[in-house]
Amino acid sequence: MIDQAPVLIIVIPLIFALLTPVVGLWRKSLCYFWILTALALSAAFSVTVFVKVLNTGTIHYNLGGWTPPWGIEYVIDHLNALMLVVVSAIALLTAVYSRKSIEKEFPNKKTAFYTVFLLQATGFLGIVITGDMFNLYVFLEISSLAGYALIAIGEDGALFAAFKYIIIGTIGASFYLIGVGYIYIMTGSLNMADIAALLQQVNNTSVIHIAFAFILAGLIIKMALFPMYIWMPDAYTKAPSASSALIAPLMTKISAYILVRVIFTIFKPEFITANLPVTKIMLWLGFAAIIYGAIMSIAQTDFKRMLCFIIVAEIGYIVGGIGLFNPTAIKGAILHILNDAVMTAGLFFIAGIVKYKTGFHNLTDFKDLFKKMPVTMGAFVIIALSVIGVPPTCGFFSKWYLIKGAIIGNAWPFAAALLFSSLVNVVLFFRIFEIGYGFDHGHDSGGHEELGSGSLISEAPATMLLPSMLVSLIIIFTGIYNQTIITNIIEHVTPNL
Amino acid sequence: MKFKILSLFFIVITGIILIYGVAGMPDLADPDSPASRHVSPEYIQNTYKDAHTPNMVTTILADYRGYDTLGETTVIFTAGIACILLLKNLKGRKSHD
Amino acid sequence: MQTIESIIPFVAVLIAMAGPILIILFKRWPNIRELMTFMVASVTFGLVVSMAPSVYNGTEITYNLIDILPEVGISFKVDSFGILFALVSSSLWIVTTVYSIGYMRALKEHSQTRFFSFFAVAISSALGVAFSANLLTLYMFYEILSLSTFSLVTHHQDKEAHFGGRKYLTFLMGSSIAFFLPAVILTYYYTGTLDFNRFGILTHSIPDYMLVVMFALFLAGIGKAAIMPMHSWLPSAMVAPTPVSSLLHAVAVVKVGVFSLLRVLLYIFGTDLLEFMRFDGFLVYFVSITIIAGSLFALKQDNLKARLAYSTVAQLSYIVLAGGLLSVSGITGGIVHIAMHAFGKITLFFCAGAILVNTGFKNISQLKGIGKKMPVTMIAFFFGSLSIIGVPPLGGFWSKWNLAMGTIEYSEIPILVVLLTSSLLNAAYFMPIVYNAFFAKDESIVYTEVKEAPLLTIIPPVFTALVSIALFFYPDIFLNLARSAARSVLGV
Amino acid sequence: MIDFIVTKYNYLFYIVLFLIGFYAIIVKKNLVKKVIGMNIMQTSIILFYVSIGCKKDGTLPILLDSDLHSHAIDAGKYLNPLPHVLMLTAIVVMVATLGVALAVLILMYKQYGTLEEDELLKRIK
Repeated sequence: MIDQAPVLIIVIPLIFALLTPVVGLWRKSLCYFWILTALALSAAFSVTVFVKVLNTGTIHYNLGGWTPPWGIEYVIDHLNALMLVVVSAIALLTAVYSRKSIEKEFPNKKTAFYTVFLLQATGFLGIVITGDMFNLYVFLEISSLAGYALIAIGEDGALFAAFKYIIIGTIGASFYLIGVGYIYIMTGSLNMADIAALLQQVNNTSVIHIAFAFILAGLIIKMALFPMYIWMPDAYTKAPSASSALIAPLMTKISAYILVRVIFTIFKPEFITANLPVTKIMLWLGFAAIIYGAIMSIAQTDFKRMLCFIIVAEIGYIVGGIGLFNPTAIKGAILHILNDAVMTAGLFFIAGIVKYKTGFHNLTDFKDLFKKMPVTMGAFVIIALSVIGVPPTCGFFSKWYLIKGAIIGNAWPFAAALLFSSLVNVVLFFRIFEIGYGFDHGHDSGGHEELGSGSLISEAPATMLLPSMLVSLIIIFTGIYNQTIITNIIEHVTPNL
Repeated sequence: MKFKILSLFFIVITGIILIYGVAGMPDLADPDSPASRHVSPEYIQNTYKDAHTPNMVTTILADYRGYDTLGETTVIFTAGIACILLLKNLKGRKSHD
Repeated sequence: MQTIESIIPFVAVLIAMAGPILIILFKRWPNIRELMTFMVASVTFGLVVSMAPSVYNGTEITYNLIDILPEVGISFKVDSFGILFALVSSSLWIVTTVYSIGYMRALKEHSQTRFFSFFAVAISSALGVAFSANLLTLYMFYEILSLSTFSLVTHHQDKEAHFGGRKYLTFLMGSSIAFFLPAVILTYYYTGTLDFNRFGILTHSIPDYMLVVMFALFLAGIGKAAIMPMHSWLPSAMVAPTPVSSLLHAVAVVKVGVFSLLRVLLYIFGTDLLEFMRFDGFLVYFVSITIIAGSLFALKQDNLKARLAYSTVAQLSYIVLAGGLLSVSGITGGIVHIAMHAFGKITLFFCAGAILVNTGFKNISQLKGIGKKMPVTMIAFFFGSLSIIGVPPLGGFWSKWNLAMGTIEYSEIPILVVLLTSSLLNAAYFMPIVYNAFFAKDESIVYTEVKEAPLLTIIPPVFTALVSIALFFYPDIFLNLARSAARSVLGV
Repeated sequence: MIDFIVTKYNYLFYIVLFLIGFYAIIVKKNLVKKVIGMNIMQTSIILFYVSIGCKKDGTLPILLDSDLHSHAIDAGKYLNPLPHVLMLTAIVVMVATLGVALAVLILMYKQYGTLEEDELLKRIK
């Protein structure tokens, strides 16, 4: 059983997804528990694999027993073992979280929604686990297709947003496919490790340069890096709460993970630095993304839209960090992929709760929420502090490594941009805290001592509250134990430059 | 109009990049290209030995890379369910015209 | 120097940090809730006191909780400098708790549970700063302090509190993220460590321009020290309830600022480097501006709390002088001023709060003749102001005396002139209040029905005033702690 | 130059087709045309892949009877089968994407009564 764990991570949710419609035909309300079971099993196997990787090193799993490069292979090293845990955990939390919001938003589409939801999670996990470039494309498309549908069922305007996403997302995927084709024509292989070995001989051809450029372009589109972010704010803003809580944190981060994979596993760092000004371009794109994301997020009045522009900036952190191309910055970037997935998930959980409670997700809808939902807002404060980068939350440490990396690389503008973004986040979140705190501008409100403060409280439902609280705990714990994560996991995958 | 010229310009640039890329590729139908020499010969030579099927495409599709095909069917399944999710209760939606 | 490992400093911080749990648990029963605050404060103080004797005898207590960066952890170290600050803030927390119970109840303030909870968090992070063994731990508690006091500053939740809170946050969070954090990272980048070392960790091998940049970043980044031009948040923060102003904005928050700044100057830069780079000379003249200008601003204020706030701005820079007057007396004087000023200034704030509770008056011009109605309060006020001015027989004398000696030892005679001028200005803005309270008469203001303030708001200022007097006669605890800190950083 | 065209014309065809599709996606205002453009683009990639598999003098990738039991099959005799397999998957992906896109278009038409981009943007508040 343990030996088969890698494939079970994917196959279990896949089979459960196939059977979800059947379960739905029998009892609609069971679908929720059905996919919870699937994701819980998947998460359990992810943890098993993770522990095994920590103990014994990289796992190679040959699907169908065919040796690579003829068959498809799963390769789980420290990086994607950790990614698997993060992705499956967030998917599980989001599934738990989705219950009430789905009941409220589309009570009669539960079966289909949960099926697509599970397929989406399967796609994400498949992307992370695979060691084959074409297999990655297939899973990328599964997750994209599921994502298009999950977004399209949102509020007014979601359809057009989803359509834009379909078109742009397909362009991104096509670019990736072209890149894979160019690599295939020069090496004859699709297996990542095999390609990495074969590329050494053909590194300096124009074909490989263009292949890299197209894969990079495709990923930039998928991860919504400035200036290719245009599909993202609309899509994630209009999507239903449960969908955006699953897709927004994971889609962009997983694309960033693929980028790390492509740069450090398939193309070797020597290729990247020797042939193309890629690192410089990535650094400056990251810089532009941070500045642009920060400025645009101030201009928003819609909470979810604001979060989208925060994501634009955070993607800038990651790409810029990789672009700095020194071990410290890369450590920071990889740590930030993980941290940001958790933080963004938390923020979208909060957005969903606000929407559930008030029906909208504008900044002004936070009014008096500190009084009404103290626990939710407590979790929100912790998540927000992590986005701002206050120790000991995890957001501080990735930022620390990134800034230190920028100093090592003499990239002062990038360091300044990171600090600027932190300052902007202070403004963004404290603006919301002020609204939530409920300042009374009319008259002096002092004087009434805790009048019926008990009756005012109307907390979010437990299925929504618990995931949010868990996220805030995870944020603090990963912050405190970040050194453990870095030395035991991330340092194994940071290249020696 | 301006937009059209701009996008034409952009497309021409893309085209030039693509042509620059293919310039270094092996010729069409070159039997010595890497794609023909690595990996694929083994498929051709072992297909009957491994799967007792003379059709190599079938062998690869259903056996060597059968997992891709599982993904492929999942893609179709996803699309189907996605359409159901989207189009269910279609009549219930109000139209603007 | 002897070092022992002990979990006590961490426990002290943790207990104070966990205080809110107890407070929230008992929120429905105000009496038990306040008892809990009191108990948490007492236990914390007890823990701090329990460490004092061994530290006094030259032992350092260290505790490493967990490594969070290579070579850097959340770790605690109690040395004589830290214990001095911790003793002051934890002892005054108990006094302030008593006072706030009286004050908050008399004014029937809302959200008292929130108030006491954040109060505990704020003090806990002040202790954390005092016990930090490295710059990162210090930075962490520094930020938690900014955040937890935000809610206290904006307690009234009205328009004024809104803008005061916004200004407070802009200055403190803004400066710490934009300047303090990069300075910390630069330090880490150049030295690979962040641990406080009594000879400093920065060395000559770092380019000079970088040292200058880092010095400037630290100076601008530690906004809580309220050195001009980063001072204007402090008067704005006076919109907070008086217990907050008294403990946090006379003791905890601002002292955390100067404490952090001195930690950075003496234990990161080190006295040798400060002297070598001539930062010392720049620093003393730079803060002299604040000393004089703060006092002048204070003269203009009619609002009593605002006047006290500007006075605090000026007095804080006395403490910073320790980083520039690198002689035993100079550093001793600066450090011991943390304690002396705390006891003096908190008395003044307590009195201001008592007057507010009793009469509702906030302005100095309204206080003519009030001494006859509230004699105890105003006498306490009188002693508090004497301590700030620095005349015997009050504790404030010792810090000014040592600073004055320091200027002579370190041959910065112009600063002696600044100190004397400032003392005169202090007298000029405090004495009229006391004089008017007792001897002036204003027919337009009639104090009918004004009696002495509630007992719980009277005892604390009287107590702290007495402590101020006692500190003149028995200053040895604080003086010796400060002196041993001074000796260790100077290596004599 | 001539040499390039003669020996690599397959790539040129694919590029031209790709650019046509790309142009339609960017420039056309009608959403259905955009979808068609998307399809042309994907088709071009499929053609590109299939052309990789081509081999001079090669036959279909189905073993001849004579080779069934031989131990040393000459790989040069057969076309490269792998690209064909990959493209079977890609075609399915293409169709699936098309399906979802059309479903979204149907809904959009029901809701807004138009599929012209400019009009549509006006009707979405």
